[in-house]
Amino acid sequence: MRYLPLTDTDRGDMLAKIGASSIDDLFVDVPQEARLDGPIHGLPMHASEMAVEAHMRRRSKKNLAAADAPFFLGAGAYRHHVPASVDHIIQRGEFLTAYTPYQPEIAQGTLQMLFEFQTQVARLYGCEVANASMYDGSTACWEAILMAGRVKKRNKAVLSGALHPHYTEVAKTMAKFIGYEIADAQPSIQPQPDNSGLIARIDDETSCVVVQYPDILGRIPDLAEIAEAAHAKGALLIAVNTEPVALGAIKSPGELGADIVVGEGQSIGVGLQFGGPYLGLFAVRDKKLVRQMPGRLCGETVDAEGKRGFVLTLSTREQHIRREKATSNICTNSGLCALAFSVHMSLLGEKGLRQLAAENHRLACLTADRLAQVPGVTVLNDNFFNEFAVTLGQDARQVVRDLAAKGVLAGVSLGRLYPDVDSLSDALVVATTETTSEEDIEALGAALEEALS
Amino acid sequence: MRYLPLTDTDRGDMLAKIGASSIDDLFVDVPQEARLDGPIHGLPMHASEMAVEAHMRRRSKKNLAAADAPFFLGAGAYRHHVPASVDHIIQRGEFLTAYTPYQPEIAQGTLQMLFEFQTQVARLYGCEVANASMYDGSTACWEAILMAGRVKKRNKAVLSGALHPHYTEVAKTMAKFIGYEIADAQPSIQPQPDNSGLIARIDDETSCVVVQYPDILGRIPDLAEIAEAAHAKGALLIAVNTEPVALGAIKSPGELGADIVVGEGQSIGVGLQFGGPYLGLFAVRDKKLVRQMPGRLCGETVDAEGKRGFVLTLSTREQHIRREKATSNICTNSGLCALAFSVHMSLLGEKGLRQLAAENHRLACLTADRLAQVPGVTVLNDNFFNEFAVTLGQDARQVVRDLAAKGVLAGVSLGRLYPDVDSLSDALVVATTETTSEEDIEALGAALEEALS
Amino acid sequence: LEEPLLFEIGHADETGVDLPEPAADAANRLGGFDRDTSIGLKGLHEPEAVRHYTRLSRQNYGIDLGLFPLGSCTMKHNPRLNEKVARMPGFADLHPMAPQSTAQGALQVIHELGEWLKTLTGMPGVAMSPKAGAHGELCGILAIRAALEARGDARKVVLCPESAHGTNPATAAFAGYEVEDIPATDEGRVDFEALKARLGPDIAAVMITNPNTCGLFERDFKKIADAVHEAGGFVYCDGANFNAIVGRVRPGDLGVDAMHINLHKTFSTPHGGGGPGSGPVVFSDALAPFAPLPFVKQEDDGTYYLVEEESREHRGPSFGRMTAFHGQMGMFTRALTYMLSHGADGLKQVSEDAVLNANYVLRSLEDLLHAPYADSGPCMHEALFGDAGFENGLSTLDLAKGLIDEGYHPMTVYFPLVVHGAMLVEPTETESKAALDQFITAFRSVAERAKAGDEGLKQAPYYAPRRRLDETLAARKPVLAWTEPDRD
Amino acid sequence: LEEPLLFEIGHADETGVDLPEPAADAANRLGGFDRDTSIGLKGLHEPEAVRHYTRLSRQNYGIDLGLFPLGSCTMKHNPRLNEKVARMPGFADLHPMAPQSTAQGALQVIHELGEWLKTLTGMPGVAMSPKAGAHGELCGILAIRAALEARGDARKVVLCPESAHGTNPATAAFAGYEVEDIPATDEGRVDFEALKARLGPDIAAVMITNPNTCGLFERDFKKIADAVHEAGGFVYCDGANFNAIVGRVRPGDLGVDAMHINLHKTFSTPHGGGGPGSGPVVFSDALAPFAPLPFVKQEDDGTYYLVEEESREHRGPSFGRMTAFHGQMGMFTRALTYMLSHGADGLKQVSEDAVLNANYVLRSLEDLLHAPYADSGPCMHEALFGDAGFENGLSTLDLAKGLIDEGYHPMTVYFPLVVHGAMLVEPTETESKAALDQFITAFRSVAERAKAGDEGLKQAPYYAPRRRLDETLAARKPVLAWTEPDRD
Repeated sequence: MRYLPLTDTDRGDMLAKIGASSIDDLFVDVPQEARLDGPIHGLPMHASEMAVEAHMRRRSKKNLAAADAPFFLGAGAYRHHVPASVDHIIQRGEFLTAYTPYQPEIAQGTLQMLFEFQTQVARLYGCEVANASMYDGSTACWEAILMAGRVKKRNKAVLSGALHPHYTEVAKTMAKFIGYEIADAQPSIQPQPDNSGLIARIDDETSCVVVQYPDILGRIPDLAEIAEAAHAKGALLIAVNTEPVALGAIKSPGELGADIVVGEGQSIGVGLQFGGPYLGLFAVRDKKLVRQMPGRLCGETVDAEGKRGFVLTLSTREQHIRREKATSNICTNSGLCALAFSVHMSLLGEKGLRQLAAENHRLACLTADRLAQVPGVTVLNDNFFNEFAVTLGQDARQVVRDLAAKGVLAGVSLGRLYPDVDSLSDALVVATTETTSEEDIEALGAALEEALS
Repeated sequence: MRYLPLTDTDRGDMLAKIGASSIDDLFVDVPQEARLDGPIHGLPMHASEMAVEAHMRRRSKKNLAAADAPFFLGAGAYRHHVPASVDHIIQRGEFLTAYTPYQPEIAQGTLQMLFEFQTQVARLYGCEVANASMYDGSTACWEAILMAGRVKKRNKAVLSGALHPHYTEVAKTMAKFIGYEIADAQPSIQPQPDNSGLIARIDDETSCVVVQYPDILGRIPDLAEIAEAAHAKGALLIAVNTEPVALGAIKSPGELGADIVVGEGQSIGVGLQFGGPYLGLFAVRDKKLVRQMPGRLCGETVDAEGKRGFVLTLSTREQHIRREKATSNICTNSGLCALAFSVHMSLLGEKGLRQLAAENHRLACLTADRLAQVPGVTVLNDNFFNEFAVTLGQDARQVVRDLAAKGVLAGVSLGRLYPDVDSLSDALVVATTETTSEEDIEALGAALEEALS
Repeated sequence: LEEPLLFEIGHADETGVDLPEPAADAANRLGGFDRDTSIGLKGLHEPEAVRHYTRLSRQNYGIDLGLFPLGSCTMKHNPRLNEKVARMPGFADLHPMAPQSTAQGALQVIHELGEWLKTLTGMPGVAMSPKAGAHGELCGILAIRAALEARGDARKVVLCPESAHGTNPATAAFAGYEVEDIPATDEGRVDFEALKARLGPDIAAVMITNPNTCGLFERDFKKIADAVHEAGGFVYCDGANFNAIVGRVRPGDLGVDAMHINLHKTFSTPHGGGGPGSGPVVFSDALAPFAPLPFVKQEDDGTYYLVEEESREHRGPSFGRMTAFHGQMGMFTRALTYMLSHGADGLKQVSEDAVLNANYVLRSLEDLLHAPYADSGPCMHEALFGDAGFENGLSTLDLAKGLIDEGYHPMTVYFPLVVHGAMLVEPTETESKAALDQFITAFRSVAERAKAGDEGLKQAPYYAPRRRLDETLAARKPVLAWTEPDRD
Repeated sequence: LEEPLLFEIGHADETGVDLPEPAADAANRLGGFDRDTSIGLKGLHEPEAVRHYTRLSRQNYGIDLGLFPLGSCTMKHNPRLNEKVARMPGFADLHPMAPQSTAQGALQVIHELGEWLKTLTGMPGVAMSPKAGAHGELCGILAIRAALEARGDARKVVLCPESAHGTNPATAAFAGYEVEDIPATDEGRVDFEALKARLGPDIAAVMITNPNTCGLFERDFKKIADAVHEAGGFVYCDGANFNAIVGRVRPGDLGVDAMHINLHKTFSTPHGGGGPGSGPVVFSDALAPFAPLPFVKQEDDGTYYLVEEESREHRGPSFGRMTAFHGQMGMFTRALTYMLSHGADGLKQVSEDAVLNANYVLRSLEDLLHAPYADSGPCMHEALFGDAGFENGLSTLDLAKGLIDEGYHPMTVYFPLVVHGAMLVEPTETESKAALDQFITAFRSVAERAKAGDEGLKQAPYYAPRRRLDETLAARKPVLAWTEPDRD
């Protein structure tokens, strides 16, 4: 078996050294009735690499890869072009097969990268400190709500109706077991986010207000206004960003007054991957909050010879030290995805990110203009970055399915995201990125014209 | 521009240091009439990675990849499954971006690998010494003929009619400019190679006899018989092997008396790649011939502290020392392909190579049996390894084209390889490997039945 | 050569990607939120980036470089086929909200992997979405809580052994439970009698790692499970060490109600410097209905269907959603590839070789190092030692750093907490005997120095990219991001 | 840790691939040639193999690790997109004898790359099949010989400058020519008058490298070409240094008849530890008809057609076939990807930056090191120094080994032969100014030690995986393959 280096001779020699007469002797502590004699029934035996690869390739071929269709899906996961060098680097064995850097003397590669990553994320979000990544945006959002509760000693979070519904669901699921009140709402199908409605829901019990920027419909809310209102009530503003590329074009949440900024970093370097693994971003505007942050932090220090080096630090917040008193139960982060993000972001740099953002926005504008010409389609947004909502005047879920059958991936229907809300059923969220071609835009326009006629 | 790290500021600072007022000043020695003002006319400007990747992907998609069809092509290039770890290793930057190991202190990785490679090739071929690879099998074959001339001080090579016609063509092309006589022949369409005819052509002027093993029709010639005859006339026997996997099942050329064994190593680790880069293998049975060998040799030595190490050695044979008196003009070898070969061969080992060979042979037998049932098809060979010839009773080139149009890649027609020889036009060479499935065999059988009916 | 920070070598106005310059005067629809300040990012051209990260990588140790005996972390070889498969376009370039008709292969992989996990564990239910082991623990505990609430049972306490991973108590607390310790016996196992005495109507669940973090199989697990069930509670098994028994023992046969499985431990997905993980959870019949959304069902016509919030009719009493989208697909493809490669026979060999290797290490070192549970029976996949007998104030940490100079990553240190100066060595099944022998020789040499009180060890490592790092300084004056140096 | 040989750690009866055991009694059709002896190969399981080669790789230096200033070798960055493209299934998994209707995209790539090369060089013909630079030289010389023979002209001599790459005279000899030297002027260029004086009816060709191996542009190249043509000979240009002028100067405008192009130098395909290369050759109208088989033609209907031996009606006076199949396709895809990435403007910038970097190195070191041609005008892509002024018997080799301890691969040494203790430094355009400054500082420090006679340099390197290796021993008692050690 190709991954098992012991030979039968080795096994015999080792059993002799151990003083056991057979492998079974080593499993003597397993109760007899729980020990299996042979291989577990109902599973195939081992297979060659060639056979396994063929098996998985057959599965892969049953999916329609985004590259093979006009593609307009977003809603929290975006398709961007990732430079080939990113994948080259994350496949370096020294990155791929390393563990959490608990022995910093031989993990400076991972540690320095994490320090650079933290700096990139903090700057992108207009914050002072970012952590070394979390699972994904939705769980980072819940961790931020929890953190706000610790900071404010309050147990009510007010969620914008235009927060990604999966994020809302995660918060509600987690909160109900610990008595944290989640005040959520439904999105308003309006050209602008309903800031005044949101602000009206903030009260003196509120630990935090959670606002997505840009929001689930692609609209860009005025965070400064919300921040002011939240702060006036003694609450924190948590900004949620699912498309970091946007911040190459629009102001950072930090500079607009958000206290905690969390995000989904998948857009940069990580890829679609049918939803995971992704990359949770987590930053705080004021470093005074750092000791309440969840997750890993990498910090600068010096070694015994005075050379600069990096270590995981402030781990007294973490579960392996604090156990049930930890700020979070998180043990792993998303290290390899953080590396991919950091490499891609390094290649972009300030200039590249801004160009990338401009190109995304330009294509979104082109797409909106094209779709506005389709009879039956109304473009909802006054403003947007690379994603906007349209209404179709009919069940958008069915339109998406019909277009998929024709090889056009038209967007994410609100009916799939909000199955309970009939008033949203005719809306569709359409995203474009630099990977969208003008032919793709025309293909979508034409397909919608046919479908809606 | 993403591969050019100088900034305009850098360029200005550097010109100042140099004392030049512009880049043009550095090209002052180019005659004015040969200097171009702007970018060369008629070519596109620079493009993003995304755009270039899309361009090349469009080209790639216009080819029918072997994985996407029942596939039976061989005739000097074979499709084998290459373990994923092989490609991982050859992409290590330290292997990929290294140069020829002229500074051995910082090139032990390449050097030790080459030493291991030489050992693998020598053992595979039943020889004492192998070199560190050449361009491909066809050029290695010509280098062997040249070497035989140096060793024997004779200028006539007798080539088997069943030597790959490209190899024969290469020898004839190169030989005609230096007055080396190439006595070639055409293949006999017989169940057995025409050994007696070949032996009859050996004379006292003959430096070497060149025999492919297995031959272009997949037949396995009796090398021992030929070796005896060649040696009796004072000639060397050069064995040419285009399918190293065969040597997991059949005797090595060295043990049968071949003096020089050359081969195409593409089967192991390298892949099809539409013909290149491939990997020339070159070995001599008796190490006394080593100083007449072409190409690079890696040898063991010790460093100043007595540690074992490896260096390129016996370079007094080579062009950078000997210039016009060199044994060959070769400067590069096929280092990265040698690495791929060596990694794949290490994974196989003796046991894996034998299993691989057995599986190849098993599938070839199945295929031959299936095709023998097709009305109009005659299987030629008495013996074979993973490739054999069939006659179709009609123009095989056209049959191959017709089957390709139906998505079946049926084999290599002798009409393509020997366009002048009408008597070969109805023959087809069919190869199978471990990648051939039983469904593929049936697909070929059925397609041939339809085409020949 | 020291590698500077990217912010020290990067360019403010250069980029390593080539994109069109935006038209300066283009109208935009950003609603006036245009960014008008610098972000502060730096760019590298591709040659600079490749070199920066290649050099950084060489300051790391990884499994590809040598034996990585971190106990409880299972640093086994990561097959390269897994990486190739995860990059197939139908998996890597697929949007999570792609219409389900265009993602049947992906849904099938999720379903197929779930079936493997259920069969291997002998459990009837599975949740695929948890993002990592700790997230899986949370999933299991939330399912327990949901099941208890569904029957109107407001139990408040979760019991964990002292030797538990820190995530266990943290998870229970995260789910709103109080945590109490379970004592251990002298031989390193859960004290069944003490546990049984503590059971009662307030105990929601016990969380037990099996094999436990002392590397021992909990002989009484089935008895414990029966007693807990008897008392109306649930049994959570921490599956971090499943690799010791996979293919040979089914946790379902031991009375487990929920167990997470670390795909990056047992099923060889890469650790990647600290993640991503993936933590599917298997469930007993009692808990399966409460599993989180979304999940994959196979319809009668053979197609696969993703049950999300929308599917009120299908979702049943699910406790809800734990994450956006459907889980760590990129890890599923890798893990399934690994399982198919090994098959039932190979996975059995995996656990046998893992246990054999650990016992070989245990018996090769026990004469020299204190092995507190050496007499408690064979160890499973890891061997535990303590620092008894070290002279001159030398510590487990010193021994660990000394191992670095021998060319190895150290074992896990100071865990589990129940052994003084604990050293937990997990060689895994992907090490050869030759590699083990070389490691044992090195380990013995350093251990002998520790027992001889060799002061030199206190400054080790000497031959690593860095000497010992000042962690106190890092925590006292945290520098967590790069800032422009002050100008003179 | 030292890495043993694979034959020392491998297994005779284990394998790292999983294939079915052959049926012991299966009938075979091997004709009685069944292998009945051991081959003597050893096998590694995948974890062992990955570790063996990963460790070996770390004993190598590569461009990815640092500046690699090997003069005349053009160690520029190898873009990773190239690697990705070469692995697209339509290129990587395509048989060379695939029916042409199923390989149109591949034939198009060959054609497209050829068109780029023709346009960049200003030459009307191209041969794509040569496998490397030296093979390309041979292709060019054989075309010249074929053209001469076609007109019944049996010229016997090829002229090469003393500073030529060794491949030039070796190639001419390989093609059956006598070789004579061309003298150089004091300023490092071909002596035009001496050359002209030697021209005559016996001179088949001159082979000149331009820019030459002293790093200088041959100012008189056009005059030389005209004179050679006047005398009935042909002009072969060694294109190894084309990277210095690509996009800015077309060799066709200088009177070249044939020139090979090293795709692995100018067009960034990886060097791979010594190959594979790829050496397409461009031709003038006079030589184009003699180009080797096979070649790609575009038909009027836009399809592509591979002209092989069969195509008697198309092949014309081709001198024949140089290799099986059609050339280094895997390098073509990489090189074309690189060209498309840079475009006409980018390639011009490439040569400008390459020349700028070299001049920057030249002017940053000429005060310290003897730069024999520093007054001959700007250098092109490489800067040449000599060992004048080294004390205590220290040599160029010592300086080179000293650079290794500074973390660099040394420059090319003792080439070209015309300069004593030559050091040829080619930084390439993919180095940043910061990288150059760091290299210059290190270089100066070692050069100062050489000039000061620092004996310590004679034993350098101290910090490499190996100290100096005994090359004499290797050559005197060649050990070229591993053999089982003698048993006691």
